[in-house]
Amino acid sequence: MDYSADEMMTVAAARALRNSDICFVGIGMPSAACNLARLTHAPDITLIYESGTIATKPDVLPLSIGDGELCDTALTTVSVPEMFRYWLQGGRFTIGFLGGAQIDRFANLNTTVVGPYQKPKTRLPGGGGAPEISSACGEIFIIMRQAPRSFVAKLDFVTSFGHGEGGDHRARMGIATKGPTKLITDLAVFEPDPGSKEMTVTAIHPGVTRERIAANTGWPVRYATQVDETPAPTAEELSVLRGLHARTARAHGDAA
Amino acid sequence: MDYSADEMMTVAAARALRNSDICFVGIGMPSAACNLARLTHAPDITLIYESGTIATKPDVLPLSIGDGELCDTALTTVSVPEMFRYWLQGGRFTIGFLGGAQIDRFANLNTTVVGPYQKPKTRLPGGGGAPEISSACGEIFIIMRQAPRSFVAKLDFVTSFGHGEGGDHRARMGIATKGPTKLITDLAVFEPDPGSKEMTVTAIHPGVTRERIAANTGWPVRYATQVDETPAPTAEELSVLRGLHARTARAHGDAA
Amino acid sequence: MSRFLPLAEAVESAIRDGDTVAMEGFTHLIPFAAGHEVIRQRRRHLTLIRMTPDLIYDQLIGMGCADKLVFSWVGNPGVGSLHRFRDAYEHGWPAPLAIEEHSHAAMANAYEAGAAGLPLAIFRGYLGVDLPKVNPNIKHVTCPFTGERLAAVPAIRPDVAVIHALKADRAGNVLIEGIVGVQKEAVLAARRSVVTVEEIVEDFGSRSANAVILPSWTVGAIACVPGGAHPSYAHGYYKRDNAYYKAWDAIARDRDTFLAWMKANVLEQGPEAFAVHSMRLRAAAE
Amino acid sequence: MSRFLPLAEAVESAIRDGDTVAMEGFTHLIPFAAGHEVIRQRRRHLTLIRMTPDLIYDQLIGMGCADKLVFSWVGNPGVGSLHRFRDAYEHGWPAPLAIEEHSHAAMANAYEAGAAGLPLAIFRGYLGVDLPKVNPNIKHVTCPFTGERLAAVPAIRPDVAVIHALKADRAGNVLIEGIVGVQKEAVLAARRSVVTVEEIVEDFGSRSANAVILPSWTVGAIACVPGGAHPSYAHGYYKRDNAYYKAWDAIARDRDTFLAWMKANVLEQGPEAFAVHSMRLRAAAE
Repeated sequence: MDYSADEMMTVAAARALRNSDICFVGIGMPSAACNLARLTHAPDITLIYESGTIATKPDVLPLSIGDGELCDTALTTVSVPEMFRYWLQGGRFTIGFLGGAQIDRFANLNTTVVGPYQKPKTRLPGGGGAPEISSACGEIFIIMRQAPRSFVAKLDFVTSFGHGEGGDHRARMGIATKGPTKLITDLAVFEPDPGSKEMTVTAIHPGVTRERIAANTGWPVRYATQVDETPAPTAEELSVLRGLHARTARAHGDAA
Repeated sequence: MDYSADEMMTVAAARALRNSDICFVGIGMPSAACNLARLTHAPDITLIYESGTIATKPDVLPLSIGDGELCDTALTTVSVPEMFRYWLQGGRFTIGFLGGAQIDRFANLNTTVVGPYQKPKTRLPGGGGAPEISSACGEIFIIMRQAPRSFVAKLDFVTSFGHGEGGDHRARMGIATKGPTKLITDLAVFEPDPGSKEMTVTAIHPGVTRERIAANTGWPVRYATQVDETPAPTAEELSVLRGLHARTARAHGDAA
Repeated sequence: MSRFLPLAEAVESAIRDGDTVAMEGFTHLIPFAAGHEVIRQRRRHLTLIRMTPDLIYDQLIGMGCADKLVFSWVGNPGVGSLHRFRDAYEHGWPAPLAIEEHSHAAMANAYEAGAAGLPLAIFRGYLGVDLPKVNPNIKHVTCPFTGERLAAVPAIRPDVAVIHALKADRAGNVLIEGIVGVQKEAVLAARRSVVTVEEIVEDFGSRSANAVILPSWTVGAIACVPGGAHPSYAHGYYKRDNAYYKAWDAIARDRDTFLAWMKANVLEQGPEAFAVHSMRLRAAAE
Repeated sequence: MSRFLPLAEAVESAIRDGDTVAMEGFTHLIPFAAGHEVIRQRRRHLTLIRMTPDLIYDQLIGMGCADKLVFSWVGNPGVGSLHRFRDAYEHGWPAPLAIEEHSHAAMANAYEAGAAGLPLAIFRGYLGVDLPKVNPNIKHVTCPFTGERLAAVPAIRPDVAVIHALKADRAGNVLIEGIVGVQKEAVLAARRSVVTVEEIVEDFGSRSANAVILPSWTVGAIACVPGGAHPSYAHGYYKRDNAYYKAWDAIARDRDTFLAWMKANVLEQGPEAFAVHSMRLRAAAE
């Protein structure tokens, strides 16, 4: 069955989630991956959005973090201050699932500016919940398309802290959580090297070459001693994902 | 119409409340006075108990600060942390209505211990909400029966701060609220002297002598230049108050 | 994930000698059934935390379960003193009792900070009063923006929170309604929790979108104990047993009367006794 | 005590040139009708506070109402940039725009602190990131109990809070349900407030004992504007107009297109236009 690189990425990201996870869900690609997991192998996964919707089970993907669908299908909905105080800072999430605009080899993220902060070349949306999600959740999964301008040697701005300068930098910052443990792209899956914490390729998607990964990464890519090939999306994974996107398009009036 | 000293005290206390007041209600005599006001001249007064019940209209007096009656008749009920953070500390009360075990001439209150704190002669309940009610509410009304052991020259323990050592002591503590502006007893009504802030008799209940007040006050009592006689309870005030107490007794199974 | 257990197992699984335990419920939903089970299991050396110790702690203290009490208002509401507390604190019977005393505002903020994963709570409080002179856990921090000096207390992070709630659903989520007090905060602040409920339902059905619910994965053990809050009350189930609160004064005044009452009404009883009380109250209300 | 006023008078009574204004609503209940009225009244030099500026602030900024924006995520959710914001910030059109940038956690805590009457909020945040280097309003305090260094930001205390709610009752109490965001905190933190509502009811009737309600005496002016949150949504009334959010991208890209659209859809319209939108959406949903 034919599939796109984005579909491979979303499927690989969904597979990383466990049925028992309590997941702080970022909008966009993370939301698609989390709901695909819920609709396939992880029916009991707890999905929480920063709008305060707890254990939500949306039938269509939200365009915004606070769509009514999230509240209508939630166990309950709390205020935004409570979400950030009792739930995120309270340390109740096993996973924080983020996207980003720029990433470096230690999985630090920039969603703030391209160029200098005071006079940016491009002003990006900013951090939103990411700075505290990155330090408060048990581990962080990141989903991003690879490209030279997004996978960069040096970030213009550190919006959220991954492994910093690598090694024990998180521990030295007094952060007890694991930080980014998986980076899922349209080409491969990266995991931090146990020692250096540099994000290292542990699986390559079918048909993707190391040359292509190199061409789309702004630093010399490291590979794990054993690199697997990501299993292609199953027919079920694809049909569930496409159904989700189709329902979503209809609901957002794109069809109209 | 015949009435008791307690009835005169409760009626005088109720009269001090305005229809527009937002009142943080202490349990016991303050609760009786506040609800008498609501059932007579101040039908729109907002009564709030520290259990989180906002704009409650109990038909019977609660035995405890969190009786179901308070919640059933409230506009809404918030958590106790929210009550103390958004509502009390948020400065939303015009009046805090308190009782006490011991009071001094500057209307500082002790509800903690008789005797030394570490080895008390009598261990009292403690402050509860009073320490912060006293500083956060716009003004404080206090209702207490007079007796030599409760109206004392020196408190064994300052549970809540009235006018401290008098004068501008509150201002020097950085407290912007007025503090105790009325002390209503079974014998008289006291108000702070504008300068010294010593609680001064401004009205004496019918039939009460200055000798009797002196005999029941542990400091030399000061009188305002003009001292009025408290108007006796009206028939309506007494019948509403007695009806309230009768309903309360039945509800609490005392009749049974 | 919460687990459904019989009360005895629920308490056994969560509460050990020497634990710091917060049994909360602000007049409403006080977890008496769970407290009585702790007494039957003869737990010792507990540090008991509660804003308003109420009868439940008078009973635990009188039976020698506690070494220390952390509180902000200790009494029998509308009735008088807690005689077992005073006997322990003033005369060391049956064992000496240490105290740590706060204001309601301090404890409410400390629970809130515990739920929020903070090490401390800051608030505008204790102005001009004596408690900070006798409680070393009351400190201050200065606002770096305004220079205002604010009171600070450590967050409450109990080993165990014990609460009584209205309902659990089959998935183990817990619903509280009415006077919610600090129960949600206590459970979120604690390492472990025991929740007794009036009933277990298939699901909560139609409800406010903002209902006060503790999700299954934030709760430890759940035991279904109808009437488990008696003589406190459960909103929509049964009223507060005010007569019991008044009768307690005489029972608790005398050591022997107290011990005899506890033997007959707690040690020789089980959770099922609570259903009888609540049914009697419901009947009386009709 | 809240007062019922027509929208124009409500906005006029509360919002003056140079005010610090927080128009909140987290995707849900964004007060577009009130925002449009502010544009029609040609308010100037406002400091606009909002976690997620959204289209409403893109419109206010593009019409030259704002000198400064305080925010934590600035974009058209799921669509892209806010072009009017970027044009103002990057090119000073129609006027230069200063920014103060935070994280969601910081702003949520700052609103909470504002509602709680505190001068600052403390939280565990901004660890290892660059924002504290460029925002002097991010400071730190040290916990006197644990020594932990926590982030601190000033409480948000706006001159005016503007929100859209579901209902007001005749007494002027306001009910919010669903995604409640930081609206309650914004109103409690502000000196003045403008609340638009979908409808005014005799009383709220049967509801959760813990319903999210702003009592009359905490609210300033109330204006009944059915559909007043469009293209945002009102829980139980109408859905989010996602097509509008997507269409906005093209409208806002070009200065002239934007000005023409604002003239036709805002300057030459009144509050009643919102009812039309919401009725269309409700019809489409059936």
